[in-house]
Amino acid sequence: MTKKIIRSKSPNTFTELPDDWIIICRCEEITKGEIRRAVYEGMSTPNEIKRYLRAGMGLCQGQTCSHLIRFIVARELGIPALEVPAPTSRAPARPVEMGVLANDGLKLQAVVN
Amino acid sequence: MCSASVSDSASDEENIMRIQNHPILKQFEKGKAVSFYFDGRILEGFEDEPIAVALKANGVMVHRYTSRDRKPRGIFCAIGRCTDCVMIVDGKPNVRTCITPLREGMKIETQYGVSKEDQVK
Amino acid sequence: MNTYDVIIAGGGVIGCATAYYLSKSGVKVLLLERDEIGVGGSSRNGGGVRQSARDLREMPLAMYAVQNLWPTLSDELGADVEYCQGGNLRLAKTPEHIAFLEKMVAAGKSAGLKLEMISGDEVRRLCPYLSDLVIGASYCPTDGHGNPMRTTLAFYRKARELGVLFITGEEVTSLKVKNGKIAGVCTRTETYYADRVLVASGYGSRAIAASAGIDLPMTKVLLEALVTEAQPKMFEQMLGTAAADFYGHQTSHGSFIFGGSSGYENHEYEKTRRETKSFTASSICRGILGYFPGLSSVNVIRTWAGFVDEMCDHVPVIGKADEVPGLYLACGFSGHGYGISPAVGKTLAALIEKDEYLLPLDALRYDRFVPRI
Amino acid sequence: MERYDLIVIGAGPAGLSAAIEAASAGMSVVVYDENSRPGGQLFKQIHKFFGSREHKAKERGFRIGEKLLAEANDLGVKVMLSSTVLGVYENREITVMTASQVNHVKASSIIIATGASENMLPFKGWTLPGVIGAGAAQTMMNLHGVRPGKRVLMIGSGNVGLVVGYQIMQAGCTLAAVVDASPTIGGYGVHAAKIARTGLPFYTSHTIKEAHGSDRVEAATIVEVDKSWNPVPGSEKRIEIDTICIAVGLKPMSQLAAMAGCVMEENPLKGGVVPVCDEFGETSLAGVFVAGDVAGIEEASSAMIQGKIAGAASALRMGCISEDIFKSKCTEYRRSLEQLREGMFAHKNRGKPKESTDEGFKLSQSLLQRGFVADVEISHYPGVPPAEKRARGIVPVIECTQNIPCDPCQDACRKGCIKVGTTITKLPEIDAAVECTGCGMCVVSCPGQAIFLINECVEGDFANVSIPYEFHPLPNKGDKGIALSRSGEYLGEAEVISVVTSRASDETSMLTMRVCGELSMKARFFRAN
Repeated sequence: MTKKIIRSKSPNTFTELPDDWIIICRCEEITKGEIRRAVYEGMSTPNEIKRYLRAGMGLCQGQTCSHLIRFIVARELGIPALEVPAPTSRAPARPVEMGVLANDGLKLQAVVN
Repeated sequence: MCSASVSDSASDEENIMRIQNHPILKQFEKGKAVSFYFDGRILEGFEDEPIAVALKANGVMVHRYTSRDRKPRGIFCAIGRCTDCVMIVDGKPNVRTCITPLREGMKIETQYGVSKEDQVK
Repeated sequence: MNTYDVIIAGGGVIGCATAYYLSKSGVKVLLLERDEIGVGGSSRNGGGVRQSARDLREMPLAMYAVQNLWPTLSDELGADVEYCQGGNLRLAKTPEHIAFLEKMVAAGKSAGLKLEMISGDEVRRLCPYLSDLVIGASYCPTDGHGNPMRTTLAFYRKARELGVLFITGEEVTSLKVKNGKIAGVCTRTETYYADRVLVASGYGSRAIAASAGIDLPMTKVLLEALVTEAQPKMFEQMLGTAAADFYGHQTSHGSFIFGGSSGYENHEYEKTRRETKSFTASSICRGILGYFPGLSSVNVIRTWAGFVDEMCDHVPVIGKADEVPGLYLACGFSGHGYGISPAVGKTLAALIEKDEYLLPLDALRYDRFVPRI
Repeated sequence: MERYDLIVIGAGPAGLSAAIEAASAGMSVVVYDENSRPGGQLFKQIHKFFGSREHKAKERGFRIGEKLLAEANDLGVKVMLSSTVLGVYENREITVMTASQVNHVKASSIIIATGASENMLPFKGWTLPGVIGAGAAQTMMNLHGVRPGKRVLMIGSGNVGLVVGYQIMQAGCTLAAVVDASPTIGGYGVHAAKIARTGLPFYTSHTIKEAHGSDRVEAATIVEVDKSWNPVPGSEKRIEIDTICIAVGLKPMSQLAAMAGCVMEENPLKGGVVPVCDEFGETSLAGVFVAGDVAGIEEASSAMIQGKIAGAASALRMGCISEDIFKSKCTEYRRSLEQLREGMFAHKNRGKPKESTDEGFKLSQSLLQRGFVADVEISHYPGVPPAEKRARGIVPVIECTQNIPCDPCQDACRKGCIKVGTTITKLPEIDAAVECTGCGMCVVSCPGQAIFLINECVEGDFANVSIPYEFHPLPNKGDKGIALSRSGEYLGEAEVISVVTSRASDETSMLTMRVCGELSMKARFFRAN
């Protein structure tokens, strides 16, 4: 079951950090500062960060950055990283061409139908 | 298959980067020597080794420039996961060069964003 | 302290949009969501912002949204919702398709929509990558597409900034009714009080409304979509087909978002899992490549599935549930709620706050389902 | 639809072991692996494994891989390479892509053995070409024979960082330094020691601040960190290198299990997000098992045993083995597994202060912090014979000072001079009563390269020191050079008096050098002039 999160506007203003411009999501070139700001603006889970910024949504499917994002979200929310859910895993596990998918082993059956 | 030996014509870079005699593994099994094109230049490598390995042996480090910040990228994970090393191979963009085998006459090009030329400039 | 002016059950695009429009006038709103923000149909649709091929009962909402809300939505919310008014092409490959589309075009025109049939060559002038098998299409130049995930989160972000309290991971299990009127909602552990409650929980709305004795005849259908790697800009239209074998668009990021079906969506086993099926992505790809053979070597990088709340007549219920004063319903969007979401949110906000009808909702009443015989 | 009794995803140590176990119970088994070579990471592991004989200790990883593959083939296991499993779906169905063909395959059981992926460390410049994962370095140099760089900086001193750092030197590159933010070296002391004695510095309590360069890495700046991991201003050091190798841990590659719908948990002891599973590796989905690093980060040796357990469980599920046989197999496998899960580096002991060994010997803090045992500390350990014993003739000196699961040394000595006992994490002891023949089998067998032969009874004021040697070029008898200390410092002149490479030693040579007599307990590395 999804963990309960209470979300209301932060009483503080957003503070920038000197290392905010370090790239976290290498594929989509999303920086630590952009992720921190998204958390400040209410994105509270890696899935929401992903949908809002495309961080972790690139060609590599978040294999490099997803755990980095979890740590950043945890630190910004002041909760243990354990409590930040991992982003959803989705097929295909590796990029696959549309033409290859279209010719999958069930194609013949599909044509008959 | 023949064992890797770098011909006299190989670049100095190639002599430095290719391991000639490994204390444990000795010689590396390689396919036949082939030529390929990198941004129009003719380079040498071995058939079936990953494109990225052949480029590395020739001292090529930059595989692409990113879409947003136009920053250089090269080999990072070398096992097909991170997708940092993608290039345009025989006209097709986003090819993971670290797991795509080299073939004779392949045309490898630096990738800019998702395209050949830097369309932003 | 658990008392609010309005409680919204459901943190999808409809709930978040309504929360935003209510918060603009300072209404104290609580929004409860059982999962995260925007995980239902709101993050599982093709992103079409379309008036064409709409049921006429929804048309006022669709046209109002396109004319008055979508063009300025990114500026208003302070976040790019990637709205692109690139037009909508509904493609035909057979004379039967053409006949089907002509009927649809006539209906749209009758509602005042700029909509026309165009030839195969005209289609390829607009989108040169389409196959020669396409012999014609309906074309609505004022339609387009946006990014549904960004839109939902942008509504959420702005509403939160304006003071709406959001609690996620908190499932509304029933409505609290006192003296025949709405008094609040119950979750597994808490009761929250308000004399106005909007239920916008997708298929989950059915169980919630039932707790107040109202049954909404809908079902849930698993729909799947996929996204590709980014490609150079190719076309900006929203695409659909008369055969309904795929739909989608190219995003501003360069990736393609395509949806489609395998044909077995209505017969899901147990209907609980949101996971993709092993064969649907292939089926969608076959659909796409039948129109776009050139996309064959483009990589799919992700697929996903989600339940769509399918109303029995494919048109949502939006508005007051008169028999339980204080209860408002917005559900059963049947897979095409995203495009009208700003208009639905704004209309509901006016209705809930001021009891005013910005747009007519009569045809979308909850009690329209009468026995056939 | 194509159907098997068992689908194994991943042809690494866990996957191949599972397949062998299941196939030997008569099951039809297919193994898919996305790589063009089987063995998972085994083929990049050119070092000798730890453990006991039953764990294939003192064998090099790639040879273990070759053996497992041959065994699987003999049993009729279908090993499909360059075959990427794209998804795991309901009813134990997978989609797999082989050579641009996607197929749907089903099985009664699925064992997910997809291993691990590397953790990463973001810092300024980490996207520059020349910043690579440790796995990338291994892939390039050990699989493809190309050096990852000319001068390499290693970030991370866990076993991966240490082993790969050593392999980088074996590949003929210069290793510039090993950096770790923790105040102590994370991996086995013996792995650190074999790097330290070549003269390489360890920077513990340091982290990387920046990679410099415009189109490729040209240098790095490292910085000291305080106890709260904050950089200490003014402590920056610039190191000229062309490659930065990141080895900051592994995480389970559990995406396929999550995709399949297994109940997942975040478990820091297991290195990340793993499927919840029972003692046989079965997840919340009946018939879907996990084995190896995907179930929790450990070593290849334990992955092999976990694979066997999951393979046996899938066989039981099919009715291919009886409950009794299953129980007796599992008891044996679990005993073997438990042996590997002991010692000061075991998961259960993570975070505990490292002060003394199980036997009560004080641990070398110098080893933990700088990678070498200090001269004054070395005589404390039971593998180091006292001066009286050394004065009588040739003796082994075992500089194994931490409790790690490993015992090949006690099998190596035919005279029974070295004892570890049945608890394989115990420190080896020298039996002072047994006379050493100087055969050197212990020197070349020790996976940690921590055993030396010392002969102080040679003519003149000299001593002979025999060391394990695994670099190219191999020095020849008569070569002159220098002797280096455990910390890699110059000690004095040395002459090679013999170099022995035997078939049994699998490319580890024993190099004997003649040094000044007083250096017998100090000289631990030879460098040719």
